[in-house]
Amino acid sequence: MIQIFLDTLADLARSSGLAALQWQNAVMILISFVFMYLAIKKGFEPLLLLPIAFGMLLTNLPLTEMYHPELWNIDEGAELDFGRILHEGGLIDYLYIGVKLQIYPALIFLGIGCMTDFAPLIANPKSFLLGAAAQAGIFLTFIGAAALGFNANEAGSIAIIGGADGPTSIYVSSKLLNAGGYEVEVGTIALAAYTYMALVPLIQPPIMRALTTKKERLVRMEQLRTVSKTEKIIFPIAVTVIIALLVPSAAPLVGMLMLGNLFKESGCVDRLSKTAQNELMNIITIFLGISVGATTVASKIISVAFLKVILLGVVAFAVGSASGVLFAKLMYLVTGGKVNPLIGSAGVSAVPMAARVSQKVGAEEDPTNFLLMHAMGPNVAGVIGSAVAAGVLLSIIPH
Amino acid sequence: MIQIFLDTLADLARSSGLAALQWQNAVMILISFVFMYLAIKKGFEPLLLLPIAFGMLLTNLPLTEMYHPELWNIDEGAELDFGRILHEGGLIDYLYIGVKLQIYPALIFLGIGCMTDFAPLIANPKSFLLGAAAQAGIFLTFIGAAALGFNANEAGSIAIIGGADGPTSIYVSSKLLNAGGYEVEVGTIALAAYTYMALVPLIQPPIMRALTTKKERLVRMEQLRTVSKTEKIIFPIAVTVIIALLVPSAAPLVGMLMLGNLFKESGCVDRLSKTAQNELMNIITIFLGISVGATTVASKIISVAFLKVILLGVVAFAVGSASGVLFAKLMYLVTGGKVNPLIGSAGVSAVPMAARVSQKVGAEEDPTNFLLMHAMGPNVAGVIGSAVAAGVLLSIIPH
Amino acid sequence: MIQIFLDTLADLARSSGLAALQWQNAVMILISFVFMYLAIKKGFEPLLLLPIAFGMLLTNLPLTEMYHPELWNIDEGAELDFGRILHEGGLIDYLYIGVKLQIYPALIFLGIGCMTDFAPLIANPKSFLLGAAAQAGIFLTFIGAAALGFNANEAGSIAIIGGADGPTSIYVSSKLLNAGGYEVEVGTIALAAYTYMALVPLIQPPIMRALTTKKERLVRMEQLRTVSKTEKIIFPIAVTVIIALLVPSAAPLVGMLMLGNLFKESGCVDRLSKTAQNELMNIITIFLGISVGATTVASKIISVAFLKVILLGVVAFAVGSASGVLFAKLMYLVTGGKVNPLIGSAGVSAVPMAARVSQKVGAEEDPTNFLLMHAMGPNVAGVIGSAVAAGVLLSIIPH
Amino acid sequence: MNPEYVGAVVISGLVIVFLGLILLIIAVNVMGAVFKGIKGMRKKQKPADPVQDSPRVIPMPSEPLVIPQSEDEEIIAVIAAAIAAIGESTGKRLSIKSIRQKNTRSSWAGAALHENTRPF
Amino acid sequence: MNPEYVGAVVISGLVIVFLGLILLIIAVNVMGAVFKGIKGMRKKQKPADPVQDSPRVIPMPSEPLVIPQSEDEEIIAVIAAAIAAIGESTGKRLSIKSIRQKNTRSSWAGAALHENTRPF
Amino acid sequence: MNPEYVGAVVISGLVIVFLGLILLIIAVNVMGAVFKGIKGMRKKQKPADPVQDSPRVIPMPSEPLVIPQSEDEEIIAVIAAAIAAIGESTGKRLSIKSIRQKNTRSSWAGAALHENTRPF
Ligand code: NA
Ligand code: NA
Ligand code: NA
Repeated sequence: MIQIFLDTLADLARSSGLAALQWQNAVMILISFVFMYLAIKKGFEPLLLLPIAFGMLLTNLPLTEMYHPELWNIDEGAELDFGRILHEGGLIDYLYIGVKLQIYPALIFLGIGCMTDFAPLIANPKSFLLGAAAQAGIFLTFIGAAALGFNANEAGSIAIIGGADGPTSIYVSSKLLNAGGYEVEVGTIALAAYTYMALVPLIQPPIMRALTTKKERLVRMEQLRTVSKTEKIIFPIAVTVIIALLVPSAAPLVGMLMLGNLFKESGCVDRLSKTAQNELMNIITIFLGISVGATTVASKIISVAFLKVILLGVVAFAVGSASGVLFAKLMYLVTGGKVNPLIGSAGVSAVPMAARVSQKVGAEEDPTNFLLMHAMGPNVAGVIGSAVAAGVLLSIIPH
Repeated sequence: MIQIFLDTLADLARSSGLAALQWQNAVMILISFVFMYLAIKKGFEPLLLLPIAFGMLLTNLPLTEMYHPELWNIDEGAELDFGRILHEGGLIDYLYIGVKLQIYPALIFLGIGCMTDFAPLIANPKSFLLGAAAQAGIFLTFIGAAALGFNANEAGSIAIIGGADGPTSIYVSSKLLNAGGYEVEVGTIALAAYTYMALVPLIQPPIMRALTTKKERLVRMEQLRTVSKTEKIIFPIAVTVIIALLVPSAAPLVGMLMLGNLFKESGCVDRLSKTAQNELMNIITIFLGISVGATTVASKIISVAFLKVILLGVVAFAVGSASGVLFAKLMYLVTGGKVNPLIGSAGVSAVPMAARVSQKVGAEEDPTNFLLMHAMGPNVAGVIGSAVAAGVLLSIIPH
Repeated sequence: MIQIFLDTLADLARSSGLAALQWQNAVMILISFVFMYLAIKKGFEPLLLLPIAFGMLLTNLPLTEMYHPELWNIDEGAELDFGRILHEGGLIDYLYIGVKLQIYPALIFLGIGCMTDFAPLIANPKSFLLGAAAQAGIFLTFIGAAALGFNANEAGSIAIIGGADGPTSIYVSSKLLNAGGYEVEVGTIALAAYTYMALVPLIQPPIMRALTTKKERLVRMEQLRTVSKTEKIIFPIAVTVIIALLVPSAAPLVGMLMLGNLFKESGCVDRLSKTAQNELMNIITIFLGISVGATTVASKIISVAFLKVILLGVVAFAVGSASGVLFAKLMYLVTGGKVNPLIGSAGVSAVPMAARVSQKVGAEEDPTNFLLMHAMGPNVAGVIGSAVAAGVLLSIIPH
Repeated sequence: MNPEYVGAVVISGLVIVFLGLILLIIAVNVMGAVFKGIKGMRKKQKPADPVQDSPRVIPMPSEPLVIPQSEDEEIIAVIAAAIAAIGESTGKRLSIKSIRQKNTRSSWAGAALHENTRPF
Repeated sequence: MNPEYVGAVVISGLVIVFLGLILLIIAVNVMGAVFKGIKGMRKKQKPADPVQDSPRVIPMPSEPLVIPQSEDEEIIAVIAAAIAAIGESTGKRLSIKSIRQKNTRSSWAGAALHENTRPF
Repeated sequence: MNPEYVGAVVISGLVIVFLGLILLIIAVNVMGAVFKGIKGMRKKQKPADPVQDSPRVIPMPSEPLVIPQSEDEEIIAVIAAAIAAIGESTGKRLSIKSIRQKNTRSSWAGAALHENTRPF
């Protein structure tokens, strides 16, 4: 019996995680600690980054069998074998199905729609132009990624980080990076996207100050008109129809965002709206975070490719913000000084932080200048804009 | 590059939804706007009709790839290919799995059970007879549907509209219309059922007034006895056992309804009861509404068959209400005037609207006559009655 | 027509549940009533036992087609056919998928983590020893089960009852009893586990009094030190890393427990923490309870094997409690009387009941002796301890 | 469809629905009788309470408890009026003391506290 | 990647994004014009109200209603200051009467009561 | 089952459970020591505060903070009694100022406001 006992213990020692731990895993675990620190102590988008970092931790603890990359890294042209995933998968594989089938980002957009007020955009529809201009960050980053040697699917996934919109980034990258063998994966895209979104208050102000004059920053904008309830109800329906007819592949994101907004504005389905923006979104966020985090295997993070992603990500945010500000300067000129260029940077999305940055930089010059509501227009337009850009990428790049 | 750019734009124009839009889709989109208007402005069962109408909109915007009818319209005798659905499906296909597997209606019944008070029925069990009588609407509509040329599965699906119970209608029709090629589908049945349920306050009063005398409408009913907590706890268990032993195919609906009610009445699992009737039901309602709405493809709505469904639906409601009133008149005679025939129409289900209609029509004759609680008995009995009728249809009609 | 009508009625009578009811089903239905009574009137873990008992009722009502044991009882070495389960299954089969894939217990642990305060354990880490000692109940019961003729998979499933932790029991037994043909099944294990957990206040006090002297029971323990927020944040991360490296197969349970606790202690994701411990856990509990209850087919309950499980279950609890108390006595001796042995029995888990029993038995001797917080340490250590024991069983016993 | 088949569906459908609900009537009546019997036995054991002599009048104040959770304010007003009317006829002052909705919430808070002590 | 392909992606991407959002601008402007027209027609029918002569000043008190649900207290303070500033310049005393967050909750309680009366 | 196999399961099971939890004891002790060290270094830098001379008495009022969310009222009463008893022995009047349950709710309301400003 002692022999069996010793054999069993030896077996267990051999089958322990410590015996199987490689240095890459150890590094990844340390990186996950860094992201947990950023999420908890620095307040970097903790709702997503904390579950993502914990998923990263779990997946790098060897032999836990919670996530199996080999189930998901299929050859190009092959199909996922969902039967095998159910048989051989672990908890995180099951949760990841909702990412792979694009269910989670769409449902999160439903909840965001229930929380978004489009009134500032309806009151000042010209803001849409700023929401469009800021998407230049996406497309110029696409050029950069191509220049750095990424292929089209990788470049599209990296570029969408510039949309400054977490669910959209996950939606696009999980679709474009369907087969295995790419140098980046959903988890790294999500990490970069949420990290840079958290850094918006640091990245944007210097760009905004550099591109504007003091006179421009002092512009006081006209009071926004009141928007009627009926306009708010018609808006989400009209946006759905127009965008889906133009770019059908943007329909899942835009459609769910607008359904959520219709729940909110109709005022007659409050119980659905409340659940969609709270419990449903929280459940999806937990599942999304853990499983997206688990895709960050060591070989994709401890690599030159990841450094390039980090670099391209900050370029994307900077270019997007700058495009927004520059386009707003153009509008300042055309309107004879009625538009404060500081609201342009809010076009990148990152609701409502980018709008608050506009308010804050404006208030530095004139504490009584109230730009927030004017910046909310481009801000929510940016969400629609990046969803459209996502649709374009998905319809152009084969996957 | 200009050539490639132009080619790409041309491609995108060709692949835009506008290019693929057919007149039937356009008509359907307009119909979806009508239902949104009815839901939002007229208060027609907005919790279901708003998501259904939006699902209808999304599915008729071409190329959005959110719902694929071809995945679900299988040949008779063939089996759904869930692997293919996961590979080729879109968001609404995934949500629709819960309809097809009959999961959503059963879970909604769980929530309804948590909200239903059966005390008025326990206090006056004769109300069960009215809940049975009103189901005549279902079976007479079956005759009508057969006469208008529908086959058994279609006729059963149309007839169940007369049960005035949304989840039951979806449960029965999604099971009976399993194969493709039918002239009606789940979406049209659901649209008709919820629309007529919203119209109960318009449909019932003239029928009630026509079939009753002023003397009958003035009947004051005896105070209901108090029901003990133990009786309320035993009731759901007893109903489950008796109904499941008699009509096993009614067990999923009745069983879940009664489990919910047991959660409520036991008083010891309030956290489960609260979640089942709120967040869980709201989530299911959103998923159910969108996906059921998406099944309403143009060819099934812009058709003679749909006009027949509309016609048969109103017949079903009218016959059901009339049967209830007439049976209540019979009870009025037998009991020597102790039963107010106005409570009979409440037997159609449509809780609690049908009971409120009874109260209202009674109060027109005598504002101090308090019929509401007496009508709640037949009303909740109608829910059980239509679930039993559903079980009978499912066990008789091959599917 | 009368002939067809009579034939149809005869068919329905033949296809009614009453015609198919066997005496074993009837007995099982009566047993389900007993458990409902215990849950509702006696307060035996009603959150789980009420849904379990109702699942038991539904599964024993013949022909309801809500649960199909034949879909799950596969030959050893064979694989579950999920396609067939989706095609031929009923509502409870679909809910049971979450048990079979081990999803529910892990998500319940996530919620428990959000509700657990590990501060008493961090303040007095020696409590871990008591949480380990009480797991002796698991392993000694394994011997007993082997002696009574159970095979390794059955013995492991029975032994884990001694962990006094419902989700862990379901996790281990649904994994070990993967193939068909075993004498016990998940449902019976869950029934025994939750029943004995409810009986903790009856089982433990006599054992505690028998094994301790009055002097020992009067020991007042030192005030626990205050634990800083940072320690509380680091604790769940450290536990995850250490346990997963030592026993990887314990990672899904321990990892999710600690993720929940990190949600709680980080203080920056309150909306996730709130949903995980309320709505998500409630939904999972409903699904888990109904489906686990449905696995209790008559042949596994009305059997000698079940009597053995009942017997072994109480042995497991008694041995676990006794081991905890005896180890605490050892600590009493080693520390020179600073540890009150009554806190040892709390090591079995069953949070927070076992800790309250320690408090209560201590207060019988000295009403001003405040043992609760001191017993919470071993109590929450016991949860970790039984998860580790579960991991060991799963890694040693082939399945 | 064959008319005979249609007829068979309709008649057997109606028969079974009525049969099922009549069985439920019987069951509820049996249950009610049993509980009446139990109460009756208990009453015999207690000395008769003179205040409880008029059993039909006493239960009224508890009537509002049967109000389903879903009543909106309009209905509550109707109920209040009805109760007031009943009250006048019996010479007692009755009022709505509590609507279930409120009870649920406050009792829920308490229940959460209690249930969390032994949840899983 | 082929540089021409990259260029095509970028240019067509930007063009379509702008095209889509310009279409939305047109749609919103059309909608606004229609509603203005409807209001205008209504106003003509009513006798002109002298108090409503200065349409740009009147809407201000309703400004706080456009505050998104997500504003934290810091922002609320900013808004309060801004409104106060505006109020001084127009010679009116304005104050924040309600922040959406609160409205949602209280109206939710009412809505639950109402909606439960006709849910499914 | 082979008795040797049974023995191996039992012994290796117990050994590993103890091993795991002993490793956790070490980890927690290390963590505690590190934090004590950090606090000690901070204290040295500050001038010694005379009020903080009796470290064992001061932490008591914060004791209720360790109460798990799940305590029901019975337990709260027990705790209150215990605290009162402790209070008497130290000559100070102590009382439960807050139970976590309440804190969670009010802080949740605040957190929701804050978190919604940057959720996704
Ligand atoms: Na954007
Ligand atoms: Na009905
Ligand atoms: Na344990």
